[in-house]
Amino acid sequence: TGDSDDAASGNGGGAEQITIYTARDKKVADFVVEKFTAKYPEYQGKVEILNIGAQEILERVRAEKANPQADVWWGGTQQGLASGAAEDLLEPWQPSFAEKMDAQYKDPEGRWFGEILLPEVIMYNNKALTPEQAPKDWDDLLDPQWKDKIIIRDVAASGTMRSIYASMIQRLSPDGSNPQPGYDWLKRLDANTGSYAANPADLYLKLSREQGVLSAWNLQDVLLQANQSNMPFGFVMPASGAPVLVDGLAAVKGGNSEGAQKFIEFLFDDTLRADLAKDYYQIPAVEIADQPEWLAQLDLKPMNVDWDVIAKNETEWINHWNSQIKNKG
Amino acid sequence: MIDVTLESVSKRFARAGDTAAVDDVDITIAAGEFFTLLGPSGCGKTTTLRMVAGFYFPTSGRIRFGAEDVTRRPPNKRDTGMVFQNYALFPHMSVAQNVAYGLKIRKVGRADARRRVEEALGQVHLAGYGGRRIDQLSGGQQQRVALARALVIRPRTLLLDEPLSNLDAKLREETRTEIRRIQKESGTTAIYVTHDQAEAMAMSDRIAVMESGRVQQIGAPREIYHRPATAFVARFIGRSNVLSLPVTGGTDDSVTVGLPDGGETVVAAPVGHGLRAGETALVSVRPEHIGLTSTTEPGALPGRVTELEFTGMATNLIVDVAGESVQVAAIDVPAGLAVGDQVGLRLTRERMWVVRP
Amino acid sequence: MIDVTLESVSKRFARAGDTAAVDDVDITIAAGEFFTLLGPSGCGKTTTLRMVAGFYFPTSGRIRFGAEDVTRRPPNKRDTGMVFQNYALFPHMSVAQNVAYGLKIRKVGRADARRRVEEALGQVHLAGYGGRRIDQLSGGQQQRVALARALVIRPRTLLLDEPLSNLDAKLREETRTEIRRIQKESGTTAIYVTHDQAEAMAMSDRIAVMESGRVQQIGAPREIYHRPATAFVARFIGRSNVLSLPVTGGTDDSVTVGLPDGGETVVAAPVGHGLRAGETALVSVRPEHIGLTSTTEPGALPGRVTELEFTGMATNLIVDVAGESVQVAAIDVPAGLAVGDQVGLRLTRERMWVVRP
Amino acid sequence: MTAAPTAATVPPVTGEPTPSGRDRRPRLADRLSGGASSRWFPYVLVFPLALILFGYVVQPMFATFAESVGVDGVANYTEFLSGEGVARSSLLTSLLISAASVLLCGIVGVAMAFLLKRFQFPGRRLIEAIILVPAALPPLIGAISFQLLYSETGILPRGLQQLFGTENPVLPFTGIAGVLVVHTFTMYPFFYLAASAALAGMDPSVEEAAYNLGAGRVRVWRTVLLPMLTPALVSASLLVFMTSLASYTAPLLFGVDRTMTMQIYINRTNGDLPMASAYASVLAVVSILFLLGMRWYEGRRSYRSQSKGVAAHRREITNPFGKWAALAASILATVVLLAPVGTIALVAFSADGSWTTEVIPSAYTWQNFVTIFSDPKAFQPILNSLQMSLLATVGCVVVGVLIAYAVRRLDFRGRALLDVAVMLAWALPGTVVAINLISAFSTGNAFSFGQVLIGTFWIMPLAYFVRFLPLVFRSSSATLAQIDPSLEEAARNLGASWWRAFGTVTLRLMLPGVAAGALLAFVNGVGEFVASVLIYTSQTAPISVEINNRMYSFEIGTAAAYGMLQVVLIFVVMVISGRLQNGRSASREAARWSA
Ligand SMILES: Nc1ncnc2c1ncn2[C@@H]1O[C@H](COP(=O)(O)OP(=O)(O)OP(=O)(O)O)[C@@H](O)[C@H]1O
Ligand SMILES: Nc1ncnc2c1ncn2[C@@H]1O[C@H](COP(=O)(O)OP(=O)(O)OP(=O)(O)O)[C@@H](O)[C@H]1O
Ligand SMILES: [Mg+2]
Ligand SMILES: [Mg+2]
Repeated sequence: TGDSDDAASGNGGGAEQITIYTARDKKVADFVVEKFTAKYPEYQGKVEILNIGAQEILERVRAEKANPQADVWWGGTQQGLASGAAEDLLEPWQPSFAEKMDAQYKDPEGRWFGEILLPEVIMYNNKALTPEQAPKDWDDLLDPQWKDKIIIRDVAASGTMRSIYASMIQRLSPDGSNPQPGYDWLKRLDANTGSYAANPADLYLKLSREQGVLSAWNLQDVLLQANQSNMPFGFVMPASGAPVLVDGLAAVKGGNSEGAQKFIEFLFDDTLRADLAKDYYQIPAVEIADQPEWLAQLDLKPMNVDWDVIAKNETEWINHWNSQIKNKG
Repeated sequence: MIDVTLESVSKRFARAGDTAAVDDVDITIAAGEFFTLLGPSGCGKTTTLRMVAGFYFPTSGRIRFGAEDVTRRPPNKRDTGMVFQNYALFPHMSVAQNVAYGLKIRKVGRADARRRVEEALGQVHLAGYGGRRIDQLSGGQQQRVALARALVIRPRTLLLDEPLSNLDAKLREETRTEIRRIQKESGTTAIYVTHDQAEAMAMSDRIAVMESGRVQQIGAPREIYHRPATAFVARFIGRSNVLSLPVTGGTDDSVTVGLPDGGETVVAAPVGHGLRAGETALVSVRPEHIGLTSTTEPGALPGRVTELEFTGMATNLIVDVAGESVQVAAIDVPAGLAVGDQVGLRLTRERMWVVRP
Repeated sequence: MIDVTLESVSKRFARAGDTAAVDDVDITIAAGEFFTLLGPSGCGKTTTLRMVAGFYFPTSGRIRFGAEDVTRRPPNKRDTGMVFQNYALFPHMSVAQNVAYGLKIRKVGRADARRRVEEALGQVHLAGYGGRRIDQLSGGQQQRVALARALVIRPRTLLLDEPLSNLDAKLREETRTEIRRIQKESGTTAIYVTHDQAEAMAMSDRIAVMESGRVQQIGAPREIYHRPATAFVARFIGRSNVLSLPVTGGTDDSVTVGLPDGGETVVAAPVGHGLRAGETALVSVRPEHIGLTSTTEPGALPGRVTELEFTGMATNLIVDVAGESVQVAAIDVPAGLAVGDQVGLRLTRERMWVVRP
Repeated sequence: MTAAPTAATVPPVTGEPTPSGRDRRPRLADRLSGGASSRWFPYVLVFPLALILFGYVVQPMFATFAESVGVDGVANYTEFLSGEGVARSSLLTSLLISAASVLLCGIVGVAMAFLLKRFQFPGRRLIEAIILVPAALPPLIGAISFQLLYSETGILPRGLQQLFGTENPVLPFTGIAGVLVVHTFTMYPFFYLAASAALAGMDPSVEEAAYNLGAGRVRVWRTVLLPMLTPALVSASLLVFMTSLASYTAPLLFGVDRTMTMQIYINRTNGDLPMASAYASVLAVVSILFLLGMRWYEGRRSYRSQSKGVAAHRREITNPFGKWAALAASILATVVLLAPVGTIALVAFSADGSWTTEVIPSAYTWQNFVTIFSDPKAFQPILNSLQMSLLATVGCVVVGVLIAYAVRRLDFRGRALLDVAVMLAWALPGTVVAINLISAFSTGNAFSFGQVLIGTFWIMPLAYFVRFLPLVFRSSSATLAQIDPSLEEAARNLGASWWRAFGTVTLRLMLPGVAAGALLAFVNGVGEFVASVLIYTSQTAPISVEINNRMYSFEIGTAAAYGMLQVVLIFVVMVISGRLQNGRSASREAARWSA
């Protein structure tokens, strides 16, 4: 990476523009870019950030394949990034942080890397329920007392939810060969589900307005909403463990790879990671020295999920759920 | 069968200056009567009809059907059938559908309606055109559809605004006979607007002559023709020479006037004309009541032909008599008569008549 | 100043069955001529005009202006001024703007255009109406705006589709004089459509009589009136009695026919009529060429009055002569004549004429 | 496209020898400048338009279709026809929702047009000004405001619950009912605008004739006015039908996921592009079928006045009851119309997290507006949106009006195709259109004059142009159906070239319809999101993307504040354009209809 540093300084102030498609929150993105240009002044005014949804990033990058406009794809599910890689949209490389990273959080060919970990937990309205009343594990959600009290972000269109639901199936059929027990489980969950929310905002609204009191959602957003937006949300780390999703990034093939790589390297800067962990409740995909208090106290119990099995079966399972289970329980 | 009364009806349009389109009109039309409005373009005929139909409210005055005041009754409650001057056909319906519209509203049975539509189309010589779209018809054909549409419903009152203006003479004559027959048969009261005076004369029980929104004269056709009340009526109905002649004497219903050649003649006048010797009388004499003779005939006024126009049945001449232009309509003109020739004019004295200015 | 030629022009409308609206029409109109199309409603007059104006393409045949073939020339390159049967006034423009439209396109200067618009409005008796909106005009007034709009541009060819149908007789006469004057002055070739035969007679240099899309006769007014080619023309132009009489002899340009009362008379016939003794000749005689006399007059045909209609200038009678209905138009009717009376008819023999069926 | 000139379009002149070389040149020139009556003219006019449509709409559509059959043939389509699966049921749901939306919007829109254009009552002008506000609701936040109003946790059901003391919220809208409420609210302007333009252009004497023949008011509406409004209603139905078919947010929010667009999205998320393309193609086919059906229905009759001369609205009504009923109805309409905007305002002024189970928020704040205005770049998205949708609207007007003219008035091969091509852009989901554009313009090609448009400013107005062209085209075409062609003929006869006659007469008379379409295009452009989000650059971020970003981080208050800005802005545009074009004439119209 020293080489690329030299190359950049060799170009003097004439650094090439970096275009970043990001699914990260605007505040996070602005915060990071500010730090980045502070460190690399030659990029002052040359970092262009487009805030778009993860799915839209995939669409855009795919459509722009002939003439890529983006350099960094920042924020996407493992599945999304993997299909990007499969379609030859991503640039393979080996950044300095790669060896520190657990193999399950990155692409073996170096086309994408995990950035943060998203444990999926049980979320509840802490104005309506005390921590004691809240369910303790996934199976508790099936208790008839929660009939119509659960709100679920609609599954098929949400990467997060797809992963949670697929994990629930895979939990009951480790090799994925017999999804039926999982389907039955989800059917009972559907029976307790009051309504499906259209998007995260809708989920937060419905939950805060007590149309329902429980949900399954990712830890980071629960903490963000509770601490930054005054939302009445609490979470429960399920006793049997939380599926942990990887949210990652990549350099886009055919873009300004020098700038992209510099930016991605910067994202794994230790102090930056610490700041992001502290203020934005991010759990980094690499070990960091300086863990904030909440993270240190967090008793993260990863569920043992075989993501390869899920990758193979997710579409089929979710389609089945969507057509045969949703609103039928 | 209902009589229609207009009681000092006026209509002023907001933005058309301050002259009234219809000005203090009083008309009583008897039930079953065929009543014609005659008058120059823009004199207020259509406006009057539209008030009777209910599309305008009179600015002042009232309209009665029989004893009922209908001044503000909505048009669809008046049972009038109107032929609009601009046809106002429903472009989205076929010819037959247009004609059937009023029948449908009157809940006439299907078969019956079809029969009546056929019949009405036949009456206006459009049998076989029922399936056509309106925009596939010629102007005269459209006009006939409009007529059939109004006739077929046999309304209590028929309002016909120049319903034959775009038809040829032949068809016009046939159609007007048909209209008259239907109107008589069903005892409909009809108000008719036409520009064709022969038509007005032939069809009407009575005629109202209007000018600038005011009624000039109401009367039976012959009365209006032979005894016009004013110079305007005399000139407007048919053509007329209105001669200004000096009054030399008179009785209650006639005056004696001097003629250009120095002679004198007694001319009928409306009772109470009030003309005295020394005043000038306006005397109306129609072109066809002036004969062409030779200049040498005794009592003939000598004149010189200044214009000569062949119109089919008659030849119209303008003859200059001592500086006044006199119109003459002659059936048989001496062969070879030409502009500039000297002729003698013989006035049919019993057809001369004193009019108001 | 240009002559207009239609060379075997036909027009068929796609959706109107297979009869042609205009069928193989050949007309040559001389430069500066005033040419009139006459014919019953729906006979194809408007369609013909529209082909000359360039709004329809003939299905077959050609149209020439002078020597040029203009069959497919766009309408704006034809320099024709047309009065549409439905006026086609621009509703979003004032009266003056409507009239000025053509002048603007011809880039006539502002002041000049205003003067000409004023003048044109005056010619149609609408002076002072320039600022009005079109929908504030009466039907006749709208028609006059349409006329002014076409006249003001002094086109090479004027196409007038019943431009006076909604005007009263008086105004119509004045306006037609005006049209004729303007047309003469500027040497415009005019094609005129009217339903008023008197008008056609008075204004036209030549007339074409059409029926069902075909031309029946082309000729000067007097020729058409006095020497109609066919029974249709005889009946359509003015009114006519077409009597079927047995031929007893004849020359090249006349035939001798037997009369109902047993007498015989020689009647003029077109050269080469080809009628022989024993055949039946169609003889046309106009109602006004039949005089009313007493039944006792020698040579008078005896008959019985079956209908009697007063029309102003003349009285129309229908007289039953040995089972045939004969129309008579009499200026002076014996006082008190009524339906059912016996009368004698005197035929003006020199005005009788043999026609084709 | 089949825009190649064919001699068979116009019946050939028989017996005419082929023009010799000598006189060919002037005649060719004649033809080209000949205007509507020349047989070449239609092609001269239509060819460039067809090219644009082909390049930007049709060809990408074919690409979509190719994608759907590329991998596994017609398998995706058999799924639609056979089986009881999701595909069929979403197609049916979509059709059901679309048909119901057309019906509801038709009733509301035509009723509003009738009230506002035929009665004079206090407050009429105000309502005319706010009538388009529902169409101007910002995406996402607009839909959410409906939810905040009418869903189970909404203000109305909760308010009623408190009022009546019931256990559950009263009258909540859920599922398809909720979708229909949103659709009715946001799409009735299509009907309103079309119907009011058509009412203004209609020959009033036809209506009089019906009254004269004894028809009552209801009957006149049923048998004369509505049929005479057919072109306008057809145009609005098409737009509403297709919009509903391609509607995404409303089904999403109310959880109706068995719809075509939801399935497209889900399949995209699944990574099953061929299936998504199959859905998009089916969507297009359904729309085309509906379009052709409507064309046929409309084409059976003629709607232009056959009257002689010009008639004015002259019928005078004095009906005090009607006046008050109209007033009452309008007050209700105002409240209902403004409710979603009011809700957005509530959200904008409420402190984050302060509004949970209460009927209305408990704490209020200016903070959201302060947040926006303290950002120096806060106005950039607003300016961007204005500028881009204005540009697009101008393009839409120029091209849309010409295509409308060509399709209605000219006789040429491929008229129906042209019609379909224009509407296709409206039938497809915005995402699909945007992706089509990206694929077409990410490298230079003939249709972009060799320019790469992706990543530049121009791609955005171009996308808006392609998407909103149908709005202008449709409403122009509807007004054109009413205009008597003899007016244009009269102008031609007086010597005006085709262009001139078109400009001074035809276009001028079409204006109400064109303006209505332009307004819709502009308003839609300002709020466009689905396509924008795929093609915007940081310099051209439109207001909708900005709102979406706020929503994404659940800064719902600031998002609503942005939404308020957009609503106010469009309201201002509406008032100005109302003043400019029909304010005066509409009130004059209404004044004539009431004494
Ligand atoms: N667009 C059309 N489609 C089908 N038929 C038509 C069309 N226009 C006219 N016709 C028919 O062609 C014939 C001739 O029409 P045209 O308008 O030329 O008649 P016209 O002589 O002007 O009659 P009028 O005196 O009634 O105006 C009529 O029978 C009419 O029904
Ligand atoms: N809506 C209107 N606004 C203003 N003035 C009008 C309106 N309608 C008619 N007028 C005027 O009122 C007068 C009478 O019009 P009306 O239509 O009754 O005439 P008319 O006798 O039917 O004439 P025509 O024989 O030409 O049809 C005309 O001078 C006309 O200009
Ligand atoms: Mg009138
Ligand atoms: Mg005609």
